[in-house]
Formats: sequence, C-alpha cells, structure tokens
Amino acid sequence: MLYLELLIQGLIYGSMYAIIAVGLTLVYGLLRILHVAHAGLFALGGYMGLLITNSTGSLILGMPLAAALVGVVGMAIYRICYQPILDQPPYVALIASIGLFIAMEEMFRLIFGPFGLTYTDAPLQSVVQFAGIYLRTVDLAIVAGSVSLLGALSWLSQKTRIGLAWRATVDDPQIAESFGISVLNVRYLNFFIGSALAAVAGVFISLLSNLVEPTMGGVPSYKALAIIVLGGLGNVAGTLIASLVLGVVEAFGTIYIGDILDRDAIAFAFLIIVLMIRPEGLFARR
Amino acid sequence: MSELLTVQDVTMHFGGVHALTDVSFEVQDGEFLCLIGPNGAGKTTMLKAIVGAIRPQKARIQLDGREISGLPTHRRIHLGLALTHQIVRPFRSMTLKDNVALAVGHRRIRRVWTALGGLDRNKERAEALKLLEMVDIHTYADQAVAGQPLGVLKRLEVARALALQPRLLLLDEPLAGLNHVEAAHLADTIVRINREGLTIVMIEHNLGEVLRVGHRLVVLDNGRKIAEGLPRDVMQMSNVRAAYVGKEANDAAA
Amino acid sequence: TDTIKIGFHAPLTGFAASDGKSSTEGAKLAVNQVNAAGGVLGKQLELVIYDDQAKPAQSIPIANKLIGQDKVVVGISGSYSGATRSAAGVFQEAKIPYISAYAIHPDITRAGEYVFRTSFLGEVQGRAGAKLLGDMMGKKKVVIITLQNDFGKSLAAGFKEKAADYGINIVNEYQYSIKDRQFGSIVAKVRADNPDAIYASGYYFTAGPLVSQLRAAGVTCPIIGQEGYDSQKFIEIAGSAAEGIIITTSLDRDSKVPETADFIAAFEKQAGFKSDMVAASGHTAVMVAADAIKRAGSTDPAKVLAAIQATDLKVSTGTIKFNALGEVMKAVQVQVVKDGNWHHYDVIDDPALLAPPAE
Amino acid sequence: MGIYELSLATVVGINIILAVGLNLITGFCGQISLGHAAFYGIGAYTAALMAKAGMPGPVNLVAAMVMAGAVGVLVGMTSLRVREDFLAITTMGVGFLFLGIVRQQESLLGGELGISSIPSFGVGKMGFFVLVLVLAVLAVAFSLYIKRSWMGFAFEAVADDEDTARVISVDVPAYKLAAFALGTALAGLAGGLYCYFARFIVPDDFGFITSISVLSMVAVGGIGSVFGVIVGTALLTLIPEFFRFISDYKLLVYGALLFGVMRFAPDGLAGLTALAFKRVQRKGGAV
Amino acid sequence: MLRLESLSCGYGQMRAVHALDLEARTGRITALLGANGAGKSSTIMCIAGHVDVFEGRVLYKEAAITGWNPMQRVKAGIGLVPEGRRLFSSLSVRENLVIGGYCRAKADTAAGVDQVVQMFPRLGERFHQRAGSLSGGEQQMLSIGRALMSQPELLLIDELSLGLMPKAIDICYAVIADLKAKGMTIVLVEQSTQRALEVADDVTVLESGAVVWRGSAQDARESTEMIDASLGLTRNV
Ligand SMILES: Nc1ncnc2c1ncn2[C@@H]1O[C@H](COP(=O)(O)OP(=O)(O)OP(=O)(O)O)[C@@H](O)[C@H]1O
Ligand SMILES: Nc1ncnc2c1ncn2[C@@H]1O[C@H](COP(=O)(O)OP(=O)(O)OP(=O)(O)O)[C@@H](O)[C@H]1O
Ligand SMILES: [Mg+2]
Ligand SMILES: [Mg+2]
Repeated sequence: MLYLELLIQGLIYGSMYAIIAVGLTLVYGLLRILHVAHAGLFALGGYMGLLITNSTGSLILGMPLAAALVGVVGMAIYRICYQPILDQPPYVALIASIGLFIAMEEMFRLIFGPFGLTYTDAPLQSVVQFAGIYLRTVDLAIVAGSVSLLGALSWLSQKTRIGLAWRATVDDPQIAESFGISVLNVRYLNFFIGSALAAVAGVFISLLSNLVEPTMGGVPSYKALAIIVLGGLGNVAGTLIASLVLGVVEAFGTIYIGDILDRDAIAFAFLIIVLMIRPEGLFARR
Repeated sequence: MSELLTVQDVTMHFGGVHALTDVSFEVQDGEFLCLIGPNGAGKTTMLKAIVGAIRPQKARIQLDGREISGLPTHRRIHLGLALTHQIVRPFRSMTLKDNVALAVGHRRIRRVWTALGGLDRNKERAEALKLLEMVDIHTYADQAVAGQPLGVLKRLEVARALALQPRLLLLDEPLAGLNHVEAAHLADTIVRINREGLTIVMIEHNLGEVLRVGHRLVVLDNGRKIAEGLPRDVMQMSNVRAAYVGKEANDAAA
Repeated sequence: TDTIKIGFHAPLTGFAASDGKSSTEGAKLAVNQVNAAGGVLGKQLELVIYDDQAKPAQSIPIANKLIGQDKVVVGISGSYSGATRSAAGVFQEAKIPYISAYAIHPDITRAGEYVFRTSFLGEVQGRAGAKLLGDMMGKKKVVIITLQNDFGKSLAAGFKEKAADYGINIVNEYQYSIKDRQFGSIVAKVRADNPDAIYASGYYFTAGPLVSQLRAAGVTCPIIGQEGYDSQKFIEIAGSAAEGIIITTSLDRDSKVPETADFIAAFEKQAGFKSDMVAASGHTAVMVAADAIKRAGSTDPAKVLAAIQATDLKVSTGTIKFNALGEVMKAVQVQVVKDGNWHHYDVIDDPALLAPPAE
Repeated sequence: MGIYELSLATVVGINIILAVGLNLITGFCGQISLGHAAFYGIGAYTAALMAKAGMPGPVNLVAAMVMAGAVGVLVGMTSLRVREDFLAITTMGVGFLFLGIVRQQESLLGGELGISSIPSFGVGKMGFFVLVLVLAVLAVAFSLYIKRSWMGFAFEAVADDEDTARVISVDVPAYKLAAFALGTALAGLAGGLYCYFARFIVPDDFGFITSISVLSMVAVGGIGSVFGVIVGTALLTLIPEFFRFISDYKLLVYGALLFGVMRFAPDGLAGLTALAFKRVQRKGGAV
Repeated sequence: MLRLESLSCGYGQMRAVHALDLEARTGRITALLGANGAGKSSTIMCIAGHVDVFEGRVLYKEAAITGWNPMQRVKAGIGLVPEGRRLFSSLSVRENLVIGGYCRAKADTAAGVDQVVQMFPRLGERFHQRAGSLSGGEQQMLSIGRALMSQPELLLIDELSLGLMPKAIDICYAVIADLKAKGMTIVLVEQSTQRALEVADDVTVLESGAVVWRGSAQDARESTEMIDASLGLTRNV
C-alpha cells in the first residue's frame, strides 16, 4: 500500500519532469544545444499563468494564454540568442544560455519582487480519495496532461508531414531547404512547442505549491539536463520514460536513503550508474 | 616473401547487418593488395577491424606473426599500421601542415609523460612539408583545413598516414573525388612508395587504376570473400563480373 | 566625518534575496528611527549596505571593504550562516564589533569576543520545540521533517537532544532540500507513520507547500514549525491549511509591548509588506548597535565592544542580553495561525532550557 | 594595498589557479566539465581536515592537490566511456554527488555546518597573498608550457577528433586522464588555498553555481587561451565588486554579460583581441 | 533554361567563382568539369541558392532568381543531387522520397514514389530501411530519386559517380540518359571526364573559379589534351 502510494507520487514527479524536459530534448534534438534558459521560460510560464489566472479568475484562460505567450518568447530567444551562434562549438550556446537564465531570474526578482507570488484562490486543490489514497485534482491533471501532451507530440513527430520535416531538418538543414522545407519555420515551431510545454509545466508546479518564485527554474535548469541524457538526447518517448523512472527513483530514494544522499544526489547517482552501464543513455537513438 | 598481415575469420555484425562473415586473407611483405567489391560489401569495415576502430565479434588478426586483435588502436599504430579514412577526418582546427606534423612526431607523443619533454616542432613541420609535397598539396600547407576541397583532404589523409612511417599502409578509396589526371598521379606516388618497400592494402572503385597498380586482388561481396588472385584472373571470374563489374571495367579489363 | 557608519551585508540577489530584502528593510527602519530621534552622539547613523548573495566567498571581501574602506564602527549581518561565519572571522581579526541578526550557525560567535548574535541558536529553538510538543502539548509519537541545511539540521539536533526528557518518541525523520516544493513521497510515508504530531523545519517557501500538501493528504495532527515559517507569506501559500500551525519564534504579533507593536506598524508602513522574524531581527541588531555606541559615548571599537557586552535593551524581539560568548538570552515566543494571521499562543521562558552555550 | 584590495587580489589569484585547471581539461583537451567545483571542494576539505589535525600548511596544500587529482583520474575514467554532452552532464552529476555526500557527512566533514576555525596558514594576509600569487604564476607558466609542448599538441588532437587521434597513434585514454589529473590537481590546490583564505568552508561553496562560474571565466576569457583565461577570471571575479553600488542589478549585469560575450564574441575576449589586432594590422597595411 | 551572367560567388570573404558565364539549354546535358577546388560544387550550390552571390545574376527561364531562397527555387523546378548525397540519414527510404516531394501537392506524393521505385527497383526492396545504412550505390539512387520527386525541370547533379562501384555507375548513367530523353535539362558535375563526355551535349571547364574552356562535347572529345592539362592544374602550382 505504501509502496503503491510512493509509486504514484513518483509518477506525479516524473510527469512533471517529463513536460519540462521534453521541450529541452526537442531543442537538443534539433540544434544540439543544451538550452538551460528553458528553465527560465518555465518560471516565466508560472508567473504568466498565475498573473492571468489571478486577474481573470480562470485557469482555463490562464494556462493556454501563458503557454502561447511563453511560446512566442521561446521563438524570440531562438531568433535573437541562438541562431547567430549555431555554428559555434556547443559550450558557447550552453554558456550563453546560462547567462540568459541568470538574467531572466534576476528580471523576475526585480519585476515581481523577491518573495514570490501566490494564487488568490488556487484552483484544482480539491481532494480526490480512492482506496485510501489521497490525491489533489492538480496531481491527476499533471499526469493526464503530461501523457496527453507528450502523446500528441509523439504523434506529431512520427505520423505527420510536419514531423517528417522536423526530422529531415535534424539530419541536414541545408539540404532540407532545397526540398522546400522552411528550416526557420520548423525551428520556430520547435521552440514554440517546447517553450509552451515549459510554461504548462510552470503553471502546474505553481498549482502544486501555490507559489511562484524568481528562482523556481533552479531545479529544472540542471535536472532536466540529466533527464534528457538518460532518455537518450533528442528522443521524446525516451524522455518520458526516463522522467517517470527518475521520479520513482526520487520518490523512494528520499524516503529510504534520504539520510545518506539528498534528492539531487540520488538523481545524479542514478544517472551516473546508468551511464556507466549504458553510455548512450537508457534509450539511445541508434 | 613472408606474410606481413594475416586476417582470419573476421566476423562483424551490426545488429541485423552482416557486414563481414568469416573473412580471411593474407598480405605478403612488400605487396600491393587491392580490396574491391560492391558498395556495402564490407571493405571499409574490414580495414577498420584491422586497425581496431571497431571491434568485430570474432577475429584473429596477426601482424608479422603477432596477434593484435586485442590491442587498442594506438598500440596497433605503434606496431606499424596506418589508415586513411574513406570519409575524410582531418583535425579541423589545425593547418594542413600541423595535421601531418603531429603524425610525424608520433614517437614523441607515444607516452604521455615523455610528450611533456620537448617544445620544438620545427623538425617535424619541415618533414610534414616534404610529405605534403609528395602528394602535391604543399601549396596549401599553412592553410586551415576548413573549406578545403575534398581532393586535397583525401591526399592529406595519405600524407598523414605516411608520416607515421608504417610498415603496412591501409588506404580506403584514396582516389575517389580526384579527377582522372590527379588520380593517376596520386596512384603513381603510391606505387613509388610501395616500390620503396612499404606494403599496401588499398580499397578502390577506380578499376582502371586498380588494374594498373595492384599486384593481387581480394574481392568481397555481402560480407564474404568471393574471389582472390591476380587482377586479370579475378576479372575474368563470372561471379565477380556479375556482382561488381560494369561497362567501364569491362573496357579496362579487356 | 559627520555620520557614524554601520556596515550591513545581506543577500539582495540570488536564492536568498527575499530574506535579504526583509532584513535590509528592518535595518533601514531602525536607522531611520534612530536618526529621527536625533541620531547618536549628535551624529546621524549611516547604513552601508552590500549584497553578499549569501555566499562566503563574497562576504569576506565585503567585510574587508566595510572595515578597510568604509571604516564602519559596527558590522551587522543580515545574511545566512555561511556568509556570516566567514565575515565574522574578518571582523574579529580587525577587532571591530559584529552582530549577526538571524544566522544560526553555532560557530559564528566562537569567532571571538567581538562577535554577537541577537537571535536564537538553532539548537536552542529546537529544544524549545521539544518542550512545546512534549510538555506543553503532550504529544508523544512524533515525526521529524528536517530541512537539509544548517538551519534545519541544528533545529533537529536541539529537538532530539531534549526529546527524551519530555517523553517524546521520534518514530521517523525525513529530510528534504531547500529547493524542494513537492513533498508527495514524504507526505505518503508520514501518513503511514500516523504520528501524534510533526516537527517540521523549513522556511515559509518550503513550509507553505509542505503544510498544505500534508493537510491535503488528510494528515490532521498538529504541525510545529519555527521562525523560518514566521512570515505572512507562509499563510498566503498554505491558505486554509495554515490554520492552527504553531511555531517558535522571536516576534510576538499580539504583543502589547510598545517596542514590538510600534515596530510591526512602522515596518509595514515603510516597507509596504508585513513584517516577519527576519525583518525584526535586522531591526533589532541595528538597535543594539546604536544603543551601544550611545552608551559607549565614543566610536572607539573597544569601548563599543564593552557597551555591547553590557546590553540590556528592550526591542521588537524582546529584551536583549548577551552571555559571555556573545549569544543572546531572551524568551521564545510561540505563535499560532488563527483566521489568517499570526497570533500569540504562549511564551517559553525557561532560562535553563534556553541557555545558549557560553563558550 | 588596503585589506580590501588584498583580499580581492587573493580571491583573483585563487580563481586563476582554479580556472587554469579547468582550461587544461576543457580548453586544451576538449572535455567539457560542469563539475570542476567538486575538485575545488575536495582540495578544500582535504586541506581543512589536515590543518585541523595540526599538519603544516605546505603539506596540506600538496595533499589537497594529490587527493583532488586522484579523484579527478577516477572521474576522468567516465570520460572514456561517455562523450561530449554526456560528459558535461556526467561531470555535473559528479558535482552534485560530491555535494550530496559532504552534506550528509556530519561527523567527519561537518555536514551542513561545514568546517570552521581552520588554523591560519601562519604567514599573515600579505604573506598569504604573495604565496597565492607565486602559485598562480607557477600554474600559469605550467599550463603555458603544456600548451606548447607535444603534450599540448596531442591534447589539441584529442579535442578535435578522438577517432582520428587514435589512428595517428595517440593513446586517447591516457591523454584524457592526464588532462583530468593535472586540471583537477590544480583545482585541489585552489581549494586548499581557499580553505586557508576563508578559514571556514561549507558545502555550498563548492556547488553547481561555482562550477558554472569557473566555466564562465574560462569561456569569457576564450577557451584554450591561457592569457584569455587570466583576463576572464580577473574580470568575472572583480565585476561584481565594481557593481556593488548597484547591488540590485549586479547579477542581472553578470548574466547579461555572460550571454553578451558568448553571443557577440563566441571566442571570448581572447578571440576579440585577436580580431581587433588583425583589423589594426590590416588598416596599417593599407596605409 | 538557365543562364549565369558574370556570376561571382563564395563563402564569407572568399571568392570561389569569378565572373562565370554559363548556359544550360533546355533538354540538354551540360557537363561542368574541372580540377579539385575549381569551383564546380560552389557553382551548383549557388544555382540551388546555398552560396552567397557577390556579383552577377542567375537567370532561370529568363527571370532573375538571384535573390531567391532555396525553397523558392525548388518550387520553381530546380532539383538538386548534392555532392556527397546528403540523404536524411535517420529517415527511411520512403520518408526521404516523401520529403523530396514536400514542395509538391500532397496528392502527387504517392504517384511520385511509385515512379521512382519503378525507375530504381532496388529502392523498393529497401523501402523501409534507414537511408544512412544503405550502400553507397543505393544512396546515390535514392539521392537522384529524391530530387526527381520534386518534379524538376532543371536537375543539378554534383559528382554522380563518387565512391560508386562500376556497376552502380552504369545504372546511374542509364538513368541520366533516360531523363534526358524525357526532355529534362541537366547540369552535371563529374570527375570522370570520359563518362561525362559520353552523355553531355555541352561542356564547360573551370579552373580556379573561372572558365578556361567551353564548347560542345564533340569538340571536347577532340581537345582532351587541353582539358586534361587544366584538370591536372593543381599539380603544377
Ligand atoms: N556502424 C554501422 N552500423 C550499422 N551498419 C553498418 C555500420 N557500419 C557499416 N554498416 C553496414 O555494413 C555494411 C558494410 O559497410 P562498409 O562501409 O564496410 O562497406 P564498403 O564495402 O566499404 O562499401 P563502399 O564501397 O560503399 O564504401 C553496409 O551495409 C553498411 O551499411
Ligand atoms: N564551405 C566552404 N567554406 C569556405 N570555402 C569553401 C567552402 N566550400 C568550398 N570552399 C572553397 O571554394 C573553392 C571551390 O570549391 P568547390 O567545392 O566548389 O570545388 P569543386 O570544384 O567542387 O572541387 P571538388 O572536385 O573537390 O569537389 C575551394 O577553394 C574551396 O576551398
Ligand atoms: Mg567503404
Ligand atoms: Mg565538388
């Protein structure tokens, strides 16, 4: 019974990670960039969702609007920040991205204050109870949201012409243009979707804790990197499974080995062990 | 002549792809052996297995009577092997000359700690220039590798391999990407080096040159050896003709 | 010079910026109040503020700058333990008095006789928590949830030290990191443990989510926190789940004592947000410094030092006196959340229990 | 020099040793490390424990180097298995693992409370600065020497293309391990010096943020360029000091600077000066 | 069909082609020959829209397309078989062909794929295999097939026979001859002069980015010495 509950909690953690990490893995898959500022977009999503929800009183409005807004910001970040340095070695984009992330966090603090914001009337907090397990609506929404969003994304990339164009662009952007694929549009779409998902994750997290803080991107900024590596970099399905596995490992780890290693250390110890056994990650592309 | 390289029962499967299945052959000291076969026959895979860039499921490879199939690549190079890549792999951050100079200094960098010993690179650079001259690309010596045409990079591969002063040189399609004048010229250079005593194994689709310079042919198809022998004899074999030979080769062989 | 400079460092940027903001506002308020009342020694006080990001590597040059360039008379830390402990060494070496407003590391005052602390040690407050739970509330089967940093660890140590004395049986202890906001697995396990009460350390931004997640999962037993919870933000975050949460702290919201009541009102007016323990601590430390300079009648460090040692001052966080080590001796306030606000619950004033180490 | 300037200069010196070490691994040998702070920490903890046990300072500094270098070799072994971006994340993981272990080691390493009251090195503030300065100069000279030696040449090859390096007889694993050993030993030395400088250490001193700052110093200076790294380190260490008067915007400026340099001068300051130099030369030639 | 008017193009500061005039007439094969680094690939990629033009014009069907991007060009009917094949290696054979027809109506795709498979039955046998794992010859077929999917009127082919076994070269040349017979205009870059002259109508020889010889294939066969001399140029520098 306890194990089942821990498993469920792990899956909730994991679903959360998955929505954040998938945007990162999309960017990595397309451009080979470790896009740390993704975590900044996640926090921005939290702020936007909370502010819109508070002022309109409707999460139904707040979440999609936040996603769309942040999606557009993501596109701008690609255009302004990454496109000019695509042909540089990978660490260049990584450090630029870290700089951007720090600047974003500071901007949040200066604009929204250091204390964090809360919902005036937090939605999705009602408690559902079955078989002695207590869950909040938001818990269920997260799991349902991540499975459906990632499912849709996976369908988009495997079964549609746009997905095909995306994959062709990964292989050879220059030649893709010569077959009528607008590489710029593919990349815009990629950043739009990835950033919008980050925003959705940000809104979900803010509902879990009823708190949006300038530093809320801190944990995803590095842990999401670990997840996409576990998932085999650039692999959507792999990222989902890696997220869930990591969520479960953390859920059990904090209880049973929490006094030996902290949560981050548990996650990274797991990562290192996996990489030593399978250097290409859990789900390699080839 | 004695056997310099013995390859026995090399088997390499990539998942479902049987790139090599029980391939065996020998290379005599001083010989110029050509490895031919259809696209995807496993030729490149064979050379990579010999230098240890890939690890076959099964292999016995002996250089001069010494088993080398367990050794890492750099050890095999120390023992006298050298390889040029089919798909060129230069050091893109260096000039052409430095690409070769580093290989010239291979004795200095053999051990990490002795590599700390010297600072002077002039002797090696001068030697590198000579090698570049040998393959006709010395005019590019101080240029960066980026943006060089394929033909120059192909020859750079050859110069760099020669810089290692190998006993056995493995060439993977060195002539591809050169026009027929350039190809003939580079082939002549390779023949000259061979005459000076260097043993050579060359993969090449340019049958005209293969028949001109090769002492002996080994033919692979679908990961298996299907023929071996003197060029003229091999070219007459019906299975080789069926698998490989086209109009041009017919003309050349005729 | 026509002003008397007091050095102040706090985390104005980075992860601890919210506490830095509170403590800075508290300190500024104190300076304004002193100056409005005519300053000290006929001069105005000037607060020299630097941002240390709560990092030791930053606070050392800052301490040197405050001493060497700004020539401050007293240094005050409105920062966390790491930054405070390393700056303390610099002040001690330069023989300039230094007061830690709310950092809890036990070794801070051990840097030397020039270093003081106006807040409780983590251990002291942990002991008070044990008394509160075991003795005053009569709960015996307790689960500890510990924040994994110097604050949480020393609270837990103090709590565990006295737990047995009050008949408390600690069934389990769980740890979480300061970055955690999701406690699903700990909550599930605590529910299975079914304790009589929970002793959970944390700051408002961790405790808020923790408490609301515990309550949502149907954990109804009392939850005891400490001064880290002590912020209006905690109540905003936890919402209705905050009702009935009890903490040990140094600020009594219902106090009739004028110093405290005035502070609470004046702070909100100046800063634009409600006061909390950190703000009150920043305020207190400056008040102690100003009072000492006044009594010393001079800015000579040795004289100021002697004056600080002899402090007996009523301020927002109670009556401040120091022991030989420079640790504060005062009563612990117990507060409870009622109708969305902090209110008086009790006071723990047991000198033996609350005695800080004296060496 | 006042005590403030002295303490700043000492920090710059320590950071230069730290950054030069990372430059050896990442700049010379091409192995991206996001966990450099862990070795800095190992050095600091080693020296701190030995100092508290009453061992003399110079011995402790050597021990800090040896300890960090030894663990560095161990971590370097992972670089033999995973590549590029994977290595970056793995080393980042090593950093978190180090921190996680130290945090929970209360009896030996002081846990969250860290180690305080570390004895002084015993040479005074000025003397200590001179020591740091001498060691920093030695570290820089050493790394310049490596860059120009055949070892540096081979590092260049490994950084450029491992597979090609192999076929020209470079023992790639040995070189990678050597880079890790040397680079992490320097980090250990820097850590040892830091522990004597602060005389109080806590786990958070050696976290992910520190790793990132060091990498930023190297990249802003110009990865691979020794002098660039020195300038980058001095700049990024001192900039927050210059901006103290606008405290509230300090980190914002720092982040924007980091981004700006990478976005507009991807080769760092070293690349920028090289470019400016070329421009001037071209202009001179035209006249 | 295609005319280049004193075209100069290159990379960044570097000029790869100087003041090149070239005409590809409708329904004919124009061979572009030259030594290594002469600028053949640069010319092809410039026509496809991938190389910066410094001076001069590119005229396609009498309209200036100099400023067009590659997408506009493929829609206008310019197909590309790039040097080194450059297939989408993680995509299957079928998917590569679908991408080939990306700029055409979706309805045409299936019919187009059928046509290509008829032309190269081998591709049908490897239909769902990853392009990256095909043999060199199969890759070349796929590269041509992919270009045909865009229903080009002008086909640019760079290094048809590079790395191919003799038998595969024969197949590819047969296809070229067939396409020409169907009225397609082709610009062909080839290292093997002999093979190129067999199929070409017009010949242009480049040296260091400039034209050194121009004429009909007939004339070219008669002045092979002169052409060979320019091919061997790099040797004599
Ligand atoms: N890493 C790999 N993974 C999967 N398959 C591979 C790999 N390397 C080679 N192959 C396959 O093994 C077979 C043999 O490849 P190889 O490169 O040795 O052929 P080759 O004879 O050199 O052909 P070519 O003349 O075209 O260069 C091919 O079918 C190829 O697709
Ligand atoms: N991406 C690039 N960046 C910079 N210079 C380039 C680039 N590609 C080609 N060049 C240069 O342009 C010139 C012409 O090269 P190009 O590839 O067009 O020659 P080519 O005639 O196709 O040669 P090859 O027979 O080797 O294919 C060469 O000097 C080459 O160095
Ligand atoms: Mg091959
Ligand atoms: Mg070309």
